Amino acid sequence: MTTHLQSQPDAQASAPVHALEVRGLVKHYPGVKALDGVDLVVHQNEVLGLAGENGAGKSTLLKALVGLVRPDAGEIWVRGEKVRLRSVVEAADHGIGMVFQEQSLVPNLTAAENIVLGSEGAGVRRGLYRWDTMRKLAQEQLDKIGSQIDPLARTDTLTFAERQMVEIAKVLRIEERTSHPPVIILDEPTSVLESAEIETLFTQVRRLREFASVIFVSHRLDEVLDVCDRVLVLRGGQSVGEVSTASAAPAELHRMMIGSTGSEDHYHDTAAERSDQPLQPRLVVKGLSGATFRDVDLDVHAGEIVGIVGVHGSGREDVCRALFGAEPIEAGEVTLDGDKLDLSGTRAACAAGVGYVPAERKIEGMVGPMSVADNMTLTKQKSRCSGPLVMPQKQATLVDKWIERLSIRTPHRGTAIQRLSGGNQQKVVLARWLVAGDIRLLLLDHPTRGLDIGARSEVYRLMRELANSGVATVLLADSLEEAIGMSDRIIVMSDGRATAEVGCPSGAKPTPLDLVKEMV
Amino acid sequence: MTSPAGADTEVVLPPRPQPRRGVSLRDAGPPIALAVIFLLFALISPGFRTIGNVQNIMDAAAVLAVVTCGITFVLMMGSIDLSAPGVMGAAAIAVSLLVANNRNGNDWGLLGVLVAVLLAAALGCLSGLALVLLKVPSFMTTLGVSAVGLGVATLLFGGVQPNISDEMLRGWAIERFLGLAYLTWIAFGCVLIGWLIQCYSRLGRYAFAIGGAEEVLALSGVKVAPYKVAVFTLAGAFYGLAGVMVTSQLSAGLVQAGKGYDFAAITAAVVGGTLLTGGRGGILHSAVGVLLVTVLTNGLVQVGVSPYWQGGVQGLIVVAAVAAAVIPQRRRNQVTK
Amino acid sequence: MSTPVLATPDVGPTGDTAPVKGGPTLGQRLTSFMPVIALVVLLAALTIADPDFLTQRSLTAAVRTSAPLAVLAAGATLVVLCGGIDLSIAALCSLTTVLFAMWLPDLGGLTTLAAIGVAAAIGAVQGLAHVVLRIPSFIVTLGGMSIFSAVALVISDAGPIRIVDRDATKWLTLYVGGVVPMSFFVAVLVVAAISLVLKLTPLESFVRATGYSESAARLAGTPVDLVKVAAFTVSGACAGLAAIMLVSRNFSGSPTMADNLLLPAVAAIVVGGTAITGGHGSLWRSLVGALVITLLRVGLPIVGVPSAYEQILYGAIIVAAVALTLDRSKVLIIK
Amino acid sequence: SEEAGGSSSGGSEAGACAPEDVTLVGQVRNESNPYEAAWLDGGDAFAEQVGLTQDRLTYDGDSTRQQEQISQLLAGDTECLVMNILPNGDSDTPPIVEGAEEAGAYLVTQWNKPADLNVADYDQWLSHITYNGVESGKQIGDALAEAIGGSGGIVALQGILDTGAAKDRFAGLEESLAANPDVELLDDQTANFSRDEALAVTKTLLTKHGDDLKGIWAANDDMALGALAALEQAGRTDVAVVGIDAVPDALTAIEDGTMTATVSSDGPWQGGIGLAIGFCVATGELAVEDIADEDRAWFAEQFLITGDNVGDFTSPEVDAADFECDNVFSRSQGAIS
Ligand SMILES: Nc1ncnc2c1ncn2[C@@H]1O[C@H](COP(=O)(O)OP(=O)(O)OP(=O)(O)O)[C@@H](O)[C@H]1O
Ligand SMILES: Nc1ncnc2c1ncn2[C@@H]1O[C@H](COP(=O)(O)OP(=O)(O)OP(=O)(O)O)[C@@H](O)[C@H]1O
Ligand SMILES: [Mg+2]
Ligand SMILES: [Mg+2]
Repeated sequence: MTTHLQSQPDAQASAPVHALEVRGLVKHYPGVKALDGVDLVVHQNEVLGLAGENGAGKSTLLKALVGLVRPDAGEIWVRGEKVRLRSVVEAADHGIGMVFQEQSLVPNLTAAENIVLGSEGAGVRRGLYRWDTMRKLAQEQLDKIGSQIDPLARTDTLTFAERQMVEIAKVLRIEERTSHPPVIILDEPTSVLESAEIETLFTQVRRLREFASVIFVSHRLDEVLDVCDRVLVLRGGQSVGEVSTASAAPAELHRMMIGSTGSEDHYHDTAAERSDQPLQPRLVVKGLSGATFRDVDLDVHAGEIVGIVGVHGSGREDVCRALFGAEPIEAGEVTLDGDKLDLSGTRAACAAGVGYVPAERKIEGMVGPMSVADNMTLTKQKSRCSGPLVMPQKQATLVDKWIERLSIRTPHRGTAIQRLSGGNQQKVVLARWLVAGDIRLLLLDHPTRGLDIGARSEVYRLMRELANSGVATVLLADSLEEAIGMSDRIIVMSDGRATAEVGCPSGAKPTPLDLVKEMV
Repeated sequence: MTSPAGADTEVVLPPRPQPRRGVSLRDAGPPIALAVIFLLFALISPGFRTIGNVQNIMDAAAVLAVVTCGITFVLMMGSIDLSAPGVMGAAAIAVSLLVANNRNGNDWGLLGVLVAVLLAAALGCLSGLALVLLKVPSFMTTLGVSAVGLGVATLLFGGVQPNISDEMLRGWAIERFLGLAYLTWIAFGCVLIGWLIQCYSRLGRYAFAIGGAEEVLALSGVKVAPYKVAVFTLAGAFYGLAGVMVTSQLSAGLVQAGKGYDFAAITAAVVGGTLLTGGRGGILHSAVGVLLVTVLTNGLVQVGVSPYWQGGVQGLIVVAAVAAAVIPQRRRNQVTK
Repeated sequence: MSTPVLATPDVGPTGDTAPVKGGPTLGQRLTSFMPVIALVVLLAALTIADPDFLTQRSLTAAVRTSAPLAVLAAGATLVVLCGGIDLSIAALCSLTTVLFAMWLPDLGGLTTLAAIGVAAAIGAVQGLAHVVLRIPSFIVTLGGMSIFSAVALVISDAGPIRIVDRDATKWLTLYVGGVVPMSFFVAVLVVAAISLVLKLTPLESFVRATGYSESAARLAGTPVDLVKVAAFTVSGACAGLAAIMLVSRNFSGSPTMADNLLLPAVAAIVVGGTAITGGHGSLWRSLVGALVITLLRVGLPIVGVPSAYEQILYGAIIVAAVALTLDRSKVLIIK
Repeated sequence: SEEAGGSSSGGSEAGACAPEDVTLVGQVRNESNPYEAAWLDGGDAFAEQVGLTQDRLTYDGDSTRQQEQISQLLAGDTECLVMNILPNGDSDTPPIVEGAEEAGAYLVTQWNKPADLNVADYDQWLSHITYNGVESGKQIGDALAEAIGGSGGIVALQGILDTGAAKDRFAGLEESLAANPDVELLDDQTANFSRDEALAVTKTLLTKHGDDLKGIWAANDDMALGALAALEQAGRTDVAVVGIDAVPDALTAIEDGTMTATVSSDGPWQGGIGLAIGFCVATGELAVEDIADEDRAWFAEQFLITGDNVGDFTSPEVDAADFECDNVFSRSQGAIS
C-alpha cells in the first residue's frame, strides 16, 4: 500500500497534534542539494522508518532535527509548536535526541560519563563530580536496555557493539530531561550490531514506542519493515512516498528508493558464473598465531570467497589485519600463490597484491580532508602515474570511470571525501583496491557496513566479478545472511581459533541457525 | 591509572571482556624508568643517595612541578602551551612590586601574591580567548601571549631590579617543614589540587574529554569553548604561582624568571606519559615526569658529568626513557606523531 | 530475516548528481593568498611608522636576512605536513656551522656538500628513531636538540670557529641581478624544487595522507615510514643549508649560532597558515611566513618601537597574522 | 652633512657630520637586567649632553637577531650613524664590523671580539673596549681565597660556555688557584650567567660537597646572587661568594656582608663612552688616524669592590667630563695584548 501524498493524516494516528512535523526543509551544500523540500510527520507513539539510498539526505534531515544542521528553508513543528533548533541542547529540551550514524563517544572517558555527558544533572554539583551518583545514573540507563556493561569502564576498552549500547543508553537520558513524550532518532544503529544485539535493540525500540516516538534508519530493509509502523522513503533530498509496513515487501520499498524496477538475485549467486577451482589454493595460512588468535589454518582458492564468522572477540578481525601485515604475528606461515607472503608491513602486502578494507572507515579507511580522487588512487599510484610523475588527466579519467561504475554520489572527483555520505565513502575505499586491477587477495572487513541496498548489491556484484576474475576474497560479513549469501565456504572462529568449516555451495546454503550452532 | 574508575567500584560487576593489551604497562613505564634511573645514580654516586640530596631534589622540583601541573591540563586537551616564560616573568615582576620591596612602598603581602596569580590567570585567559574566538592554534596564541607577558614584565621592570623584603614570601623558600621547604609543600598542594581537579571536577574531566574527542562533546550539546578558556586560565594561574615561587627563591623579581620552563615542563609531562595529542596522561603522570627530569639534572651534576655534555646526556636519557616506555605498547598500526 | 531479492541499478549516477566543476572557489583562493596579504599589510604598517623603511636597500636587507629562517622553516614544514614536528632544526643548524668551519680548511670547496650531507644524515637518523622506536617526533627532536648542542659545544671547544677562507661561502653573498640576494634566491629555489617534486609525484598525496590520518594512510599501503624519514632528512638538509647561509653572513661557525631561530621558524610555518596538526599547508606559505616573522623581528625595533612594546606588538601581531592566514575549512578542530 | 670635513683621507668622510645630523644607536642584549639597562641609560645621558637622543636596540641575547637588526640598520641612512654595540659573542663581532665598514657607519664595540681581529685594520671600527677578564677572574679568585682563609674547597659557576668573558674569567680563576695552592676547586658547572640556574646548580653542589664547600666563585653577579639565595635556603652562612659586574643587588649584598667581592665595569660609562668616541669622530673633533693604536682596542679600568670600598660605588653617576673628546680614552689600562 503506497501513497505518494502524505498530507492526508493516517487513520490510525488519531492524536490531534503530531509529535514532530517537518515542512519543506531545504539544505544546500556546495555542489549538492542534500535536502530539497522534505516533508515528514511523526505521530505520537509510533516508529517511523526512514529509507533511502546513500546520500538521499537521511542523516542531514535527522541532524536538522537535533539542531546540528541549520536548514536553509522550511519549518519544524514539535507537538504543534513551531521551533527553531540551534543546538543539541535546544533539541533535547524539546525532547528530541539522536544516536548518530558515526559513533560519537569520547573514548577516554568512562561509559558512565559518556552516558550523562552534557546533562549530568545530579551527577555534578557545583562543577564537582559525584561519581557514585554518576554511576547510578548511568546504571539506570544501562538497565533500561538490559546491558551488562560496567559503567566505570573506559569506553575505548569496550567493543564496537558495547559502545553502540552505550550510545543508546545515552540517548535514553532524554526521558529524564523532559516531561513530554520524547522523540528518539536512531541513525543506522544496527549497522554495527550482531543479530542478538539487534534483537535487544528492537525490544528497546518497541518499549520506547509505549511512551515515545522513534525515527529509525537502516539499510536493512527487512529490519525496517520488521520494527517500524510506517516507512518514509527519501530520494534525492525529497520525500517520495510512504509505505505502511503491514503490507509492504522489501522489493517494493527498494523500488521506491531508487525510482526504478528490476529484480535480480541479491547476492548474484549463480553457480554458472563460477569457474572450476584450481587444485592449488591461492592463499594458504598455516598455524597463524597472534595476540588474539591461535593456530589459525585457512586456505582460499583463486575465485573463492571465504567468509569468517564469529561472535565478538573471536579474533577474526585481527587475523585479517595480520594477513595484511597490520598486526604482528607470533607464529605461522602464509603463502600466496606458493610464495611466502611478507607480513612485515602493509606495504609489502600491497605490493604482493593483497587488499584490505577496514571496518572503521572514518579512522582507518579514508583520509577525510583529501579528495575522492586522491583517496581512490592512494594505494595504486601506478594507476595515475607514468614513471614517477602523476598524470592528472590519467587520474581524472580513471577516477571518473569508477565514480560512474560504482554510482558514487559526489559533486566532483575533487570533493573532500569527508563531505560524502557514509555509503559513498565506503565505495571510494573499495574502489581504491580495484583501480589497478592487479589484486590477488582481498580482505574485506564489513565492506557493506552502512551501505544502502543498491550500493550493497553493487558491492556484492563487484565481489563476484572480482572472484570470477580470480581474486581470492576473505569476507568478514556484516550479518550471517550476508556471509551465507556471499561465501563459498565459511570458517567459524571462536576465542581466537578456527573451530569449524561449513561449506556453502550455491544452491545448498546452510541457514543462519546452522552457523550459530557452530559459533557457541 | 589516575582515572577514578577503580576508586569506587565496590559492587561486583560482571566479567569484562579481556582488557586491551598494554594498558597497565603503558602507565607503569615512567615510574619504572624513574626507579631505574634513581637506583643507577644511587649506585654510582654516594653524594646522590644522601637524605639531604633527596630533599634537594624535591625542593628543586617544586617550581617545575607547579608549571607542569598547569601545562598538563592544556596538553590533556591536545593543545600546547608555550606561554610559561612570559606569564611567569610577568607574575614574578608583579609580585615583587606588590609585596614589600626596594622599588616602592607597597606591602600587600599575601594579597600581592594573589594579584600576581590573577594577572597570570588573565594572561592565560587571553591565550584561551584567542584560541576559541580567533580560532588560532594554541601553539601560536601562547607564543604570542608569552611575548606579551615578557613585554609587560619588561615595562614593569623599568631598569631597576625589584628585590623583595617581604618576610613571608622569602620565608617560603627558606623555612622548612619536615625537611622540605614550604615551596615544596606548595608544589605538593598544587599536584594534589591538580589531581582533584582532574578527577573530580567537570573542568578536569572535560579537558580530558576534549583531548579524546572534541567533536563528540559538541554533539552532546557541551559548549567546549568556555572549558578551553578555563583550562588556559587555570594553567596561567599555575604559571603565575610558579613565577611567585621563583621570586621567593631568588628574593628578586626577574623578567627571565620563567626562561626555559616551557620546554622543561612539556618534556616532563611527556616523559611522564601525557600524550601531546591529548586525551591521555594526567597530573600524576606529570609529577613522575618532573621527578624524572629533576633526578636526571641532579644526578648528572652529582656524578660529575662535564657541563658541556650534560644537556646531551639528559636528552639522550629522556629519549631512551620514552623509547623504553613505549616498547610495551608498540603496535603495528599505531600512530606516532 | 530473509534474503531480499532486489534490483541492481545498473544505471549511472542517478538524479541530480551530474558532476559539477569542483575547482577552488574565490573564497578559497583568497585564503591561500592570505599570508601574502598579511605580509603586505605589515610592510605598509612599518612604512607608515617609518617611511624610510620602504627603500630598496632596506627591503633587500630584510629579504637577505630572512633567507636562513626561510630555509629552516621550509624544511621543517615537510615534517609538520607529515603530522610531526622538528624541534632540532636550530640546534642542528648550529652544529652544522661548527662542522663547516672545522672542515673548511681540509675539504675546501667540498665542505658545503659535506656539511649539508651530514646534516641530512643526522635528520634521517632522527626520522628513523621516530618511526622505528615509535617515539613521538616532539621527543626525538627535543632530545636531538640537546644532543646536537652538546656535541657542538664539545667539538668546537665551546667557542666560535672563524673562517679565514671566505671563498667557499662567497657565492651566497652575491646578488642576482644586482638586487635579489643570492641567499634568498637559493631559498626560493629550494622551496620551488621541493614543492615541484611534491606536486609532480605521488609524494604530495603520501605526505598529506600521513599528516591527515596516519593510520588510514598506512592501511592504504602508503609508505608512511619512508615518507616520514624522508621528511626528516630534507628537514636536516635544509638546516644544513641554513647553516651555510649563516656562516656566509657571520664568517664563523659557533655552537649556539642558530639556537634562537627555533621558535621563529616554527612561528613562520604557522603564520604561513600551515596546520600544525599536519596535512594542510605548503612550503610557499612558510616562505612568506618567514618574511613576516623577519619583518617583525627586525622591522619593529628599527622603526623605533621600544623594546617592551616591541615584544607586546610581536605577540599580538603573530596571533593576528595566524588568525588571518589559517584556512579553517581545512582544519576542522583547532587545538 | 654638507659641512667641510676635517679629515684628510680614508674611505669614509670622517668628520663630515653636523652634530645634529648624527644618529646615536646603542645596542645591548635586553633591557630586563639592571646592568644593561644602566648601560642604555648611560647612553641616553650622553645623548642628552650633546642634544640628541639615542636609539635603544635590544636583541634578547639572540645572535642572529642582533645580526639581523644591524644589517637592517645599516640598510638605512648610515652617513652619520654612530653605533655602540655589545656583540652577543666573539663570533658576532666580525660581521658587524664588516657591515659597518661597508656602510660607512661609526662603530665602537665592547666586551666581545675575536682575539685575531685587529681593530686598526679598519677605518670605521673606531675602538673596541673590554675588561681584562683574566684579571677580574683572578681578582675575585684571590678575594675569595682570602675570605676563606687561604685554604678550603670552592666551586665555580661558569657563564655561557662559548663566550670569551666566561672563558677569560675562568682562566683568571685558574691563575688564582695556582697562586693559592691550598684552595681546591671541587667542581665547576655552568649556570649560563643566570640567577635562576645558579640557584638550582648551587643547591645541588651544596648537597654534593656539604661542609667541604667554603666558597663560591661566580663568573657574574647574577649567578652569585642565585648562589646566595641557595645558601640562604640551605641555612649556610659560612660560604663566601664572589662575582663580577657590580650590579646594585651585589653591592647591597656586599654592604650587608653576605657577599665578599665583585668587580665593577661601570655600565653607565660603557653606554656613554662608545657613543662619545663615535660622536667625536663623526663630528670631526677626533680623527681616526689620530687615535693611537693602543686606544683602538683597550682594557678599561675596573675596580675590585669589597666591603671596604663598596660605599664609593653604590650610586653610580655618569660624569660628563669622561665623555669630552680629549678625555674618552682616560680610563684605558693599556692595549689588549
Ligand atoms: N557537511 C557536508 N558538506 C557537504 N556535503 C554534505 C555534508 N553532509 C552531507 N553532505 C551531502 O549531502 C547529501 C546527503 O547526505 P546524508 O549524509 O544526509 O545522506 P544519507 O542519506 O544519510 O546517506 P547514508 O545512507 O550513506 O548515510 C550527500 O550527497 C552528501 O554528500
Ligand atoms: N589492538 C587491540 N588491542 C587490544 N584489544 C583488541 C585489539 N584488537 C581487538 N581487540 C579485542 O580483541 C577482541 C577480538 O576482536 P575482533 O575485532 O578481532 O573480533 P571480531 O570477531 O572481529 O568482532 P566483530 O564482529 O565485532 O568485528 C575484541 O574483544 C577486541 O576488543
Ligand atoms: Mg547517513
Ligand atoms: Mg570486527
